[in-house]
Amino acid sequence: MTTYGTEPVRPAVDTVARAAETPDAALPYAELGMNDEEYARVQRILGRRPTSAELAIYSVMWSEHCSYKSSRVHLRKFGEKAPHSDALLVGMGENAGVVDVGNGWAVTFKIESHNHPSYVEPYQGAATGVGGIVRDILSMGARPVAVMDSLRFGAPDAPDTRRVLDGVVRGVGGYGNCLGLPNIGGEIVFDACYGANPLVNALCVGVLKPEGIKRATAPGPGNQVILFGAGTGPDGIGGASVLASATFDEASHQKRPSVQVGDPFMEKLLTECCMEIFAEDLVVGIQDLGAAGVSCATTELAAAGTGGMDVNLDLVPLRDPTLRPEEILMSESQERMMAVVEPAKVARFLELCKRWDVPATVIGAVTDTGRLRMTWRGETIVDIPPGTAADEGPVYERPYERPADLDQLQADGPDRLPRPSTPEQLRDTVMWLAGAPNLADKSFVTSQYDKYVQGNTVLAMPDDAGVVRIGDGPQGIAIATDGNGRYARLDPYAGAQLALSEAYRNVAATGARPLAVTNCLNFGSPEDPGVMWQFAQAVEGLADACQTLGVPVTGGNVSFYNQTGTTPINPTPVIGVLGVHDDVTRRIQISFNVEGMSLLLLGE
Amino acid sequence: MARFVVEVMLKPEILDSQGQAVARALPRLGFEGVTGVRQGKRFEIELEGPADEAATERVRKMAETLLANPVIETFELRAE
Amino acid sequence: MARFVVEVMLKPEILDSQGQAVARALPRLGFEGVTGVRQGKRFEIELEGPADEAATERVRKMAETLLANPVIETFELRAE
Amino acid sequence: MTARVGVITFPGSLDDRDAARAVRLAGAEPVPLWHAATELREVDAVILPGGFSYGDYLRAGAIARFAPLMERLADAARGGMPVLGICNGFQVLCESHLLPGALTRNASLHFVCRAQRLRVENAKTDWTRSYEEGQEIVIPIKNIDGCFIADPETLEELESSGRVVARYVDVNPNGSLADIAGICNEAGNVVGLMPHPEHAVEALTGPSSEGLGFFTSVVQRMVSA
Ligand SMILES: Nc1ncnc2c1ncn2[C@@H]1O[C@H](COP(=O)(O)OP(=O)(O)O)[C@@H](O)[C@H]1O
Repeated sequence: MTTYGTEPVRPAVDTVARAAETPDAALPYAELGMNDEEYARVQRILGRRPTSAELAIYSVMWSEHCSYKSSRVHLRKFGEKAPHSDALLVGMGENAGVVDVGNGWAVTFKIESHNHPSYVEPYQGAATGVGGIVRDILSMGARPVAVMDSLRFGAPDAPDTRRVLDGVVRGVGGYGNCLGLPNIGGEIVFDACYGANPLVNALCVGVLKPEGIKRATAPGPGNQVILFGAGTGPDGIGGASVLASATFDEASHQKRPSVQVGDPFMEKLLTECCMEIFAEDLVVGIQDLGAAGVSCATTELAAAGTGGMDVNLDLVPLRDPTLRPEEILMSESQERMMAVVEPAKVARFLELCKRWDVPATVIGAVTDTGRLRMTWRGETIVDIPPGTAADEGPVYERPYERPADLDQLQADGPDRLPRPSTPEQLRDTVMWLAGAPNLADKSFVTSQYDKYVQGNTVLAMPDDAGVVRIGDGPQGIAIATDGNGRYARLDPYAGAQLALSEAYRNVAATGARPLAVTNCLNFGSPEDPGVMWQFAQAVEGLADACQTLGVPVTGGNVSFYNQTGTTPINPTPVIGVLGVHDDVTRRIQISFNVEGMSLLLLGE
Repeated sequence: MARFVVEVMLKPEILDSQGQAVARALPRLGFEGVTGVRQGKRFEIELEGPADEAATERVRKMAETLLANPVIETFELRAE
Repeated sequence: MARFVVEVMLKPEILDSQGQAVARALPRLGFEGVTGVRQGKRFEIELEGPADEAATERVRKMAETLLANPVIETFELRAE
Repeated sequence: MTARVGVITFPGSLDDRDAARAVRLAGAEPVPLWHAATELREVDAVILPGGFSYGDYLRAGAIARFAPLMERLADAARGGMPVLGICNGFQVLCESHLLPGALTRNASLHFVCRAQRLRVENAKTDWTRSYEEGQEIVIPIKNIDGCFIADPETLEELESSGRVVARYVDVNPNGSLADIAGICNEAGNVVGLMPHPEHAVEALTGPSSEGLGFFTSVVQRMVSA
């Protein structure tokens, strides 16, 4: 059949062959957030210029968000100073760390940020933040059992705070409630420094049997690569590099970047479907699709496995048939996972997906070529060593320097403040404190979160830590998150330690034994030496304190570029501590609920 | 009195999970041949005064600031 | 291909808490003179085949059985 | 013989395992039922659990109502089988017209989760006979579409025939007409309840264990039947 001009005119596909023939063709690497040196590195790795699809992969995988290029040299301290722990089954470097809590149970937990998206579109930003961390936990082989959220907003009376707070809280609740995950705690802090940079850090905890741990790896040539969950659409394209890694300025707000939209119902189906897939031991590797979507999942799985993978991008189910391969690779559509399945088990895998109404498609296979190859419309458009994108991104030793204003700030101590001296003034001070938004009752937020679902919540708001029962009990776990940007601004080393010790105390105060630490490090631009100094100090402080307390860091997340213009937020390390209860019936509540008990004050 | 209708729909590139849920349910109820469902919102707004240019402008402003979320939605408006 | 729009509104006697919330928010945003807001749903439905009588009938059935709850809602439908 | 109480899982059901736990604690045998099945597996009673079936997209309960199993359930319910719809289950029962009225968006437009005081108004239904009429209990409520509405005739009919099963006390959390938290059909075998008794079956994890009565009620009925 001949068609005359009915086909939309589309730019030709940039194939590997074409890239070799046209070494000088210009690609928009700068717009994708890549600098000249990084681009030159890609060319050296490939021995030619990258195709546009390959550039898409490298640009997202080497973004700050995915590659940790500015933080990596510092984060190593967590490993170097990690105290020995027999309980640690999976440490840093996987989707989430796993700790053995005894009696045949293991627990995995992690906290992650979704700050910038939550400012642009608070509901969806927060919702997809919860969705993302839940899939991280799911991909470890665990059943997610609870979530927490640590939030920072601008001044309570600032005009934009209402929009952001309302949307974020609805988003956290809307997604978590629909997923059936009890929200067992978190924080809400107001401070003008977060006005245009709200922080939305979401934590998820899951429970599994140690023998059921899953990993993000694609071993075994011939094994099938299955993409399952939601279809791929134009969500957050470029988000990983534009939204999460670029300084938030007026221009990017104007651009209204395409945001990710969540579908918690699909994630619930995905969860139950995964539970049945895991129970029948149907996967050899699994990875969630978060920022950098298919690029991230394919390169990471391949790099951690036999090393090669062939993918046919035409097979990726699309919500929007006009998507280009580069867009398919960068799409951040939510509620997707990628599994590696032995050929003999594929039929059963697809059957379980069907039972749960979860679309699933075989899109490729593991190879032993050492190359990640992708085709589209019959042409090879990607041919790279996957490790170079997944693990060998640039590493920067960014310059750092103690902020010049710090001495002055530290000198401005509390002794300069007036002290209440009369009973009247004392009364006023107490009333003022009780009414301060940062101390006031937070139930207008927490009442929007389901804390009862799953029937295992032993403690939640307003207790110091959330406690959930695991298995049929009496065993359980306790988790608390804490962070104080004002302390950290004055002294990031001590501030990180204070955050850790607060979370540690909160967990211990319920009667639990603290076991492991996760953290979300929210900072300004790493290109600002003052911010970089704050970051280095905070990491050092946290690593030292973990060593002293004997609890390892099992995972976490770094969020940079939280700043407006050149003004960064207060450095805000948010620390989560996990503890274990041998018998949750012996948990301690914050309320004085038995008459006649003595009240003791410990410490100085 | 002026009466306006504002119709708010998700931008076409934004995932419409509600519309999709309806689309998936229809064949199960015996309705075949449905190729797409999008779900949006509809507002009926009554204003004092005539349905003139100025009123239309005011409703447009309301739609922009409150009724629609310009990040993910578009709207259309008309006097009834 | 046939394209239909189904508009579902709460019956007038049913409390429309979403519409009321909008009505209450508008004066706070500086929009005075709004005397009423009702919020409903709008569906855009695409069907295979022509937009004939039979298609209209099918969409009407969809609206009656699924898209609207006759206990609290009414609907209108039209081909586009 | 222990009573067999079915718990239906729809896509998006959340409190199905909790309902099963409550059934077990009440001394009965929970039987999982799959929405797409066509058999009720010889159960003596059925619970439609809470959650967000089909994401509560369109309207809460609107899509779940058409599940294959619902047809069987409707027949069984009309035949006198005890059926309890909790939260989303209540919404499904209203959408199926097994119970009158509808559940709409909370007046506050917010999701609300709280320990809620209720008064049991009718202690004669299959699901409330373990309680005394007028007894007050505290059990969790957690929903965003929990505002019960009905036209004036239906409301009058519910009130005059004693079909309001439970009412909110102290606070009306969602704006429900006449503080209605739960209703039943004429025969008293089909009950819909917005709050969650299955989350108040152990003092350790709930605000009380006062929800257990709903589950012991149906067991009692089986024994006495
Ligand atoms: N602040 C941190 N502390 C400890 N580990 C971290 C930190 N930030 C990142 N990590 C670890 O680095 C790895 C990569 O993180 P991330 O990119 O967030 O995972 P994912 O690929 O799931 O998005 C993870 O194992 C994570 O736990």
